[in-house]
Amino acid sequence: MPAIKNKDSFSRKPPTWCPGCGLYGILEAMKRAAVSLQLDPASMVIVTGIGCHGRFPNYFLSYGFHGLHGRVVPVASGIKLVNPELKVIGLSGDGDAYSIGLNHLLHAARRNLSLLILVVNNRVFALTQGQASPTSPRGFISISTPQGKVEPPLDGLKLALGAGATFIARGFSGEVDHLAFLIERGLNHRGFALIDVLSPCVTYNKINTYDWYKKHIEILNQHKSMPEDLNQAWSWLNREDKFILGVLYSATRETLEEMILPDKRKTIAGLELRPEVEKVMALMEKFK
Amino acid sequence: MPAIKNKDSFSRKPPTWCPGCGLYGILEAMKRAAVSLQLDPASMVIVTGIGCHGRFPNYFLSYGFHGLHGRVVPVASGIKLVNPELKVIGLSGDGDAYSIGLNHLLHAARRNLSLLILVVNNRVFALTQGQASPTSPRGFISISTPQGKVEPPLDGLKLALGAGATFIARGFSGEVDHLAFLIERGLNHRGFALIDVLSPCVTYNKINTYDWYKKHIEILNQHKSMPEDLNQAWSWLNREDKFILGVLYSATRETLEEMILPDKRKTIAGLELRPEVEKVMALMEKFK
Amino acid sequence: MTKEGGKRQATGDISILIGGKAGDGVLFTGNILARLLKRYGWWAVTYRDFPSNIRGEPTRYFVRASQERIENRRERVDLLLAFDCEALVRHMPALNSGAVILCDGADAAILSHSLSSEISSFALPLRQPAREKFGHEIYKNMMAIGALGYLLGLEIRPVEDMVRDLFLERKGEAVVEANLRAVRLGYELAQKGIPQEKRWFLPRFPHDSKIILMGDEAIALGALAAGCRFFAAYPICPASEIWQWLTPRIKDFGGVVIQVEDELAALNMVIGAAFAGARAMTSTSGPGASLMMEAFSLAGMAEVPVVIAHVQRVGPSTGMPTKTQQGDLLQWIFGSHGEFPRIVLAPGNLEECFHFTIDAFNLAEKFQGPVVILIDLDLGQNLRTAEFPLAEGWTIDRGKLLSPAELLKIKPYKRYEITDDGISPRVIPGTPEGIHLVESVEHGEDGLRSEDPDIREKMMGKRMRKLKAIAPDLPPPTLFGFPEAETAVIAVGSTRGPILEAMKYMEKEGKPIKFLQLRTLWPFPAEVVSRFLQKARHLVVIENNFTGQLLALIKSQVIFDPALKVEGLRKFSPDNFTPDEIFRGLKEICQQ
Amino acid sequence: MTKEGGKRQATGDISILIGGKAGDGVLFTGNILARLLKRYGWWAVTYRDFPSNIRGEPTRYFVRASQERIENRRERVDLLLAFDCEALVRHMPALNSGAVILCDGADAAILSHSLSSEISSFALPLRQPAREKFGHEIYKNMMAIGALGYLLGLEIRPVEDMVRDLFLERKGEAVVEANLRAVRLGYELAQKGIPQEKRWFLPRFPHDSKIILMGDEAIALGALAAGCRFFAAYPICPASEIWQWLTPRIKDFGGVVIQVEDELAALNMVIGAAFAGARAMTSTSGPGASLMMEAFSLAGMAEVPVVIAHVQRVGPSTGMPTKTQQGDLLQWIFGSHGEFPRIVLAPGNLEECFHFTIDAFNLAEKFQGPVVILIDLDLGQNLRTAEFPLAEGWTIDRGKLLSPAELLKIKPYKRYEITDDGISPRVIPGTPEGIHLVESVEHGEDGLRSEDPDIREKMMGKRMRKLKAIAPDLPPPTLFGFPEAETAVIAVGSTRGPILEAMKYMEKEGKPIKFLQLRTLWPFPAEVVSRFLQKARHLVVIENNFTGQLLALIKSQVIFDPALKVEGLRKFSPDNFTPDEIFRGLKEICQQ
Ligand SMILES: Cc1ncc(C[n+]2csc(CCOP(=O)(O)OP(=O)(O)O)c2C)c(N)n1
Ligand SMILES: Cc1ncc(C[n+]2csc(CCOP(=O)(O)OP(=O)(O)O)c2C)c(N)n1
Ligand code: SF4
Ligand code: SF4
Ligand SMILES: [Mg+2]
Ligand SMILES: [Mg+2]
Repeated sequence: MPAIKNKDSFSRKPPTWCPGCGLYGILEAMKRAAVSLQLDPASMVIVTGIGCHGRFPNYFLSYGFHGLHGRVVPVASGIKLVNPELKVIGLSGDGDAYSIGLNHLLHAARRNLSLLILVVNNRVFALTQGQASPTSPRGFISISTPQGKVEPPLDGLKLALGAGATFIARGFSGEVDHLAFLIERGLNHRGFALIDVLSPCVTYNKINTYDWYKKHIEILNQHKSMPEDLNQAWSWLNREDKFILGVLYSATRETLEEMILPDKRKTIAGLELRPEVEKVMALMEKFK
Repeated sequence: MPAIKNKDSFSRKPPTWCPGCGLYGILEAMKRAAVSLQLDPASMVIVTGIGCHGRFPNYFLSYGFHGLHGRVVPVASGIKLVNPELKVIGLSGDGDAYSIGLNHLLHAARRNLSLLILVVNNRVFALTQGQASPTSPRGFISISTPQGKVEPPLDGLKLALGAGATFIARGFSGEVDHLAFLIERGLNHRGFALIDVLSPCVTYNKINTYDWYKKHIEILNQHKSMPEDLNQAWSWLNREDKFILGVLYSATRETLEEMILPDKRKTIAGLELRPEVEKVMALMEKFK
Repeated sequence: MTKEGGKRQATGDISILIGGKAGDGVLFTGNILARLLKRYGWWAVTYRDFPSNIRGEPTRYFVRASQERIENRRERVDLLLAFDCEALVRHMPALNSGAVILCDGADAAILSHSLSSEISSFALPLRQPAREKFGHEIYKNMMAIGALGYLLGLEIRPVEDMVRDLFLERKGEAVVEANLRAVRLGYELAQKGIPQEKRWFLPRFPHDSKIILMGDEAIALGALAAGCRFFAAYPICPASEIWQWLTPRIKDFGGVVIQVEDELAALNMVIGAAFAGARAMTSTSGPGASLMMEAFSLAGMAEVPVVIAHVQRVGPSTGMPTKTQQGDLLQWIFGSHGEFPRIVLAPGNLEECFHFTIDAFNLAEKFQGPVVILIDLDLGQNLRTAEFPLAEGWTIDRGKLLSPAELLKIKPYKRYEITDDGISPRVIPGTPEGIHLVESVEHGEDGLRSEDPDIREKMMGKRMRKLKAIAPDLPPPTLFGFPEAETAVIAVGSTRGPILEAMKYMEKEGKPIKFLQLRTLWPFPAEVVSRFLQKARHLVVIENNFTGQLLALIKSQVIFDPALKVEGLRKFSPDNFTPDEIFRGLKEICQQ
Repeated sequence: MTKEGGKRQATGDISILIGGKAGDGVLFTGNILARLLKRYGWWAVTYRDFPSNIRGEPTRYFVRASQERIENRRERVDLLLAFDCEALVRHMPALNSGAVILCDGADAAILSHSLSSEISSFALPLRQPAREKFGHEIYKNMMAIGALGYLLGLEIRPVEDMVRDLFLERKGEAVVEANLRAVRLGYELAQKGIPQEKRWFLPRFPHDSKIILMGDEAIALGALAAGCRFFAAYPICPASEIWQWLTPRIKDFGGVVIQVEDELAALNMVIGAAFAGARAMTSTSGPGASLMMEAFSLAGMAEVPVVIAHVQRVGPSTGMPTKTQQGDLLQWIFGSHGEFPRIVLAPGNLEECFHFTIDAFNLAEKFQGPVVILIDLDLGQNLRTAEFPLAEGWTIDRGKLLSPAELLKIKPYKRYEITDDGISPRVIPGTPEGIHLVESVEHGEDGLRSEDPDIREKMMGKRMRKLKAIAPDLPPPTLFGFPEAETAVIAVGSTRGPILEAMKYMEKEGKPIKFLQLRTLWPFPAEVVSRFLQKARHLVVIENNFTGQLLALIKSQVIFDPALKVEGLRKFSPDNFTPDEIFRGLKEICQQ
């Protein structure tokens, strides 16, 4: 019988993020969710991009893949497709997921492969020292926008909804319990799940602070049923005064792995490989 | 006084697309729009991607740039930013714009740079001989999906709407007049304009034929006012029975070129370059 | 080819050219003809020359068949089938004396006046009768096959079998019937118009020991044989054939092919799948290869075994997507950022395509990194005849991949353990007690990021050492010809065939040659090449590109004797080398 | 450095090390110190060693100043400012005899017991007083400057001016005042704890003829000077400084900088802008460079003049983003698919960064294609002192860019006209009568797609010929040292400085060296290198990487005399070369 998991079961080493960084809240929420679902660290894989968020697997104990900037989703997809028994979590940044990596995100949403993608949306390129990101607010002053950012912020959730994601949610790293709830839901979702996590960067984003968010979020009360209404989700996402936090849309449709994998009982990763001489020879015969 | 332009003013050489290809309709519509607006071919630049659509500038007379697969939008953006006086049109394919090039498209929408992007949506990768594209219908049988495509089709317009495009429209290459009308509107739009053109590929898409479309389109009657309602657009885009044709959303907000270019009267491309020794020396002084 | 009396002299080698426009079914017709000739027990090869345009532009397709093994078309042809008069005119210069032309077109007869008396031309109506009799132009292709069958003196039975094989399963009996009638009609039309003495009568041999296929298909077969069970790719000419062939077939092996949004996704997804334990692969060509450069470096750093097939086409940039070139030889060797171990294999024929793909997977898992299979369009997309089977028994070696039981003996498990051979035991995610981190950032043995200079040096050393460890497993160069010859040829890939043929012609002229076919481009087999060059006086590097990339590579790795005369024989026009060209080139060089 | 009586002997060369943790303001403190020393009329250089992590991990920062021009840090230092005791311990091995340590930390005194008697250590409370007196730890940096000022015997006036320059404009008088008080407090604390005889007294010289800046900034300045008016980029270490410096300044020149979604967009956008007539540029590093490979080939094929600055960091893959390396030397030369003309310039100091950037734009427009400026993090991000101005007067040459009037004389206008030098007159869109197509596919003179083999050959020839035409304009290699020396060194980029310094030491030991600094990496200056090697007996190629990329490049382009002894002096740990290391390396090699 496997030992009962507690939060320490998921600790690798102490984080070196700036004190106060929103990533601490996300780490905590992820641990709570993992404990609550009694996940086995060896059955989880966390794929991260490049950015402050990318260090996550250094601190959270599970299998980890720290890949390229913007390519969290394809790496995670490859893992999931060959081993759907793994819980595959992609942890990305607003730069990683919504600037360089946006294309992959939306195609994964369309495919409805069962991945949980968490975007640590600190609304800035932190690791590269503070440039504006697609989600930075208008007027945001940064080293790359000394006169203030001119374009309106991008909302990854709106795009994922349009692309056909079957689960979209928004959390806040200052609301750890709520976030843990969202992560649990996301982990249990059959299909593609995207959680955008508003997360303060205390070093490079002096606008979207914990205090600022407290004034600009509204948390849905939804411990019972999940909303499955595209129009409702769309209107929540178009609210200009507040960020609506919670599961904004959740639906079921056949997942990619259900549709394309040849064998429900065997993972590709678990196949025992043999030369299969006869089968290959039979195919070769066809060229006679 | 410049000569009056007629359709021949925009002809380079006869197309070699397959007889019956939807691209003929688009070529015709583009010429009609150009004539109707009395554009000067020398003031237009058409940027295309790789695909059957990419040959467009071989047949339409104007400045042309046939670049890389999926990179229509950045090339067009570079041109427009250094010379906003040009009419810059990006002509892309469903593979080009929505598969490999989707990221650029959405970021351009967010920036609201005044480009007209036309996506020749034949719902197949034609030039590479018929693989399914992101917009191919579910169940589409092709060389890459011999058992039928499993994912639902992607709608680029939904995504562009979510990304903040200020003009989105859908046309059909079998409705040349209507398409010419959309192109005219798009060319006159201040900001980012995307037109998705449903376009039969008679060689590789045997499902979405002219006849099929005739049964599956509904054309909005809108010669007067343009719709500026996000929710209306969203619900048109979510219609499952029909493709709604017309301008689905049109709004104004400041364009990128208005916001970031230093001088409204002078284009960057038109600057006369001098060594500017004094100004550079003055900057160098600052390092003393 | 000369004629004698009422019948042609027996020939052991015949070249046929089919010309027309894209959309005419030139490819289809040629493919059937090549397969037919193979079923006649001949060694058939093809050469496709198609525009990158779906319809309307000129295309040509060579089919050559010989009683001896051949790998490439010859320059001149004995038989031309022209789907229009334009093709007739275009291809006249390629005709051998004694050649026969069949042309669908009213002006064919007129045009034939301008021909030399050694060449005969016949009008062969195809389109019109096809439309009239079968309601669709498409039947002209089968009629053409019938006419060619008449002219080559083929028996009807194998032709009929072929038609059945082609259509019965997917289209049913009615379509088979119509096509058979079309074949017969073509035969009859030819019979009516063409006198007996213009015919060849190709003898029939047993064919069961041979197969006919493309290099792309041989690679796909190799992938299945190697245990490749995950393939992600984005369409691109001329590499799509690999995964498109696999798509309906890999299921039977428990695997999956996925078409993804772009090449960045393709290689990253393959890396994810390989990390998770699958044998995984992607394929691409020039522009896509450039897009894969970033993830290539990731595979090297993270030490993930992946296989990438690159089928070269004409560059730069979009270039000529449907034409062949060896213009990307150095990209995988010196391209990408940073320094990491990589292996580049370069098959030169179908057997090697198959075999090296199996090698690639074994090597990738044994040295834990990216392996590239580099061919070109010529080898990838043209049909060639090979011995059946392409190989006889092969093994799968997963290298230091630990089973859960083996893992339990190691404690603590370190993914990037520093070992003598540089290769660290690997464990796949999901394995209890094997938890680890795979990193794109420089890291210590435990996979945790490290910026310690000492660790950096050790890790670079560890990674690069792997290439030494794997060296004995790499396909060595093959030596052909006369080891004592003064003229030494080095080449790689698809030029192997035409070089071997040209060497025969050189031998006949009393000019012995030695030829080293490189089969692993990286790590470079410097010692073998040095030894090969020791007594040579003349080095000719033959390659299908402009700048002489192979020569530059050789020079960068081997110090030449300054007395060695070094020459490049290159071609960068959009066609492959013919044996004839190489023969002429070598003769000229040897005369200097 | 030795001391004598109550006062240190005058020194002409001093090295200071600041150690602490990321977030401590080590960079800020060091930068100010370096600028101060420069304002003292000294040649100051810095070396930053930072983790790729925002806070908490160890960092170090070298400042060296000399009365003679220098380009690099030395290995050992005379003065260590440690923001914590960990830094003290870590850096003790780097101390010269006679060195002084200042350490913020209670254990500093205890730790100092373990020091040799030649080294003295003083506790310097910084954090606590900063917090107490100014309410924020950040003031510790200015206090440190004060303390260092005391120890180096600096006058207070230049320090105060510096503070004013830093803060007045952006933060106002109050902030200036607080910072001045912090400086004074630091000075006083040092004065209290450190005896006079431990102080240096650096003489002050006029400094107006010098400036201090990073290579990235010199490139940005060069870009403005060259008429660059469009810059698109994606953030990446260590190249972002280039465009971030430009962002607020380019407006004054009528231009714009845009941060885009990724590197694919960056180069493609720059290509669009350049096609449309702007001088346009992007910058990147390893991973981004790999992503640009596809568009690089497009610029070559479409013949669009673009400039790309690549600032190398440690690879492979994400590697070590904040550390230096010369690991991408071959990427732009042999990377990408297909064959096209390209130019790779490699500046070796600040003046060259500035100058070659201007050259790059002129070359790009003259030969109509991509030009790469390749430096490394060491040259790009460290501060160095250079002569003011970096250059004196420069020109802008737009090559064959036709004015509307010139265009009217040509009829019909052909964008890709085949000319003797391969360069075709260019016209920008919008010009009446100049309508044309720019193509990534192989094309004829008119820009229309063509698959004609003859046109293909002509066009390849035309494009490649351009490199010959432009050859006289390329920065030639620079020869240093003793032309008759038997030991020949070849290197490129940032290693120039430490090599020149090491050569002085070698000279003192009676070991003359000659050194060829390559400044254009491609097209390769094969003739000059051959000549340089003619009488050499020993070749040492010095480079900051593992595999010896520069050596491989040289070998690929030049045939060596087999008697030449070839050696590589390489370093691939995450630090730049010091003159000391090169000196040791050369000595050892010369002793063999
Ligand atoms: C291809 C590539 N381009 C650029 C970079 C440099 N880079 C590293 S992290 C980063 C942005 C990080 O922003 P985000 O994803 O929001 O992460 P955060 O640091 O804010 O968590 C960038 C641009 C890179 N590593 N790779
Ligand atoms: C980087 C890259 N990958 C792949 C290709 C091959 N390719 C050429 S056209 C095309 C798809 C074309 O589809 P679409 O954009 O819909 O154009 P269509 O032919 O249907 O007009 C592809 C994948 C390429 N040229 N470049
Ligand atoms: S820089 Fe910002 S995102 Fe990065 S660790 Fe610090 S607070 Fe967190
Ligand atoms: S293949 Fe399809 S898209 Fe291409 S030209 Fe033919 S019909 Fe048009
Ligand atoms: Mg961020
Ligand atoms: Mg398409």
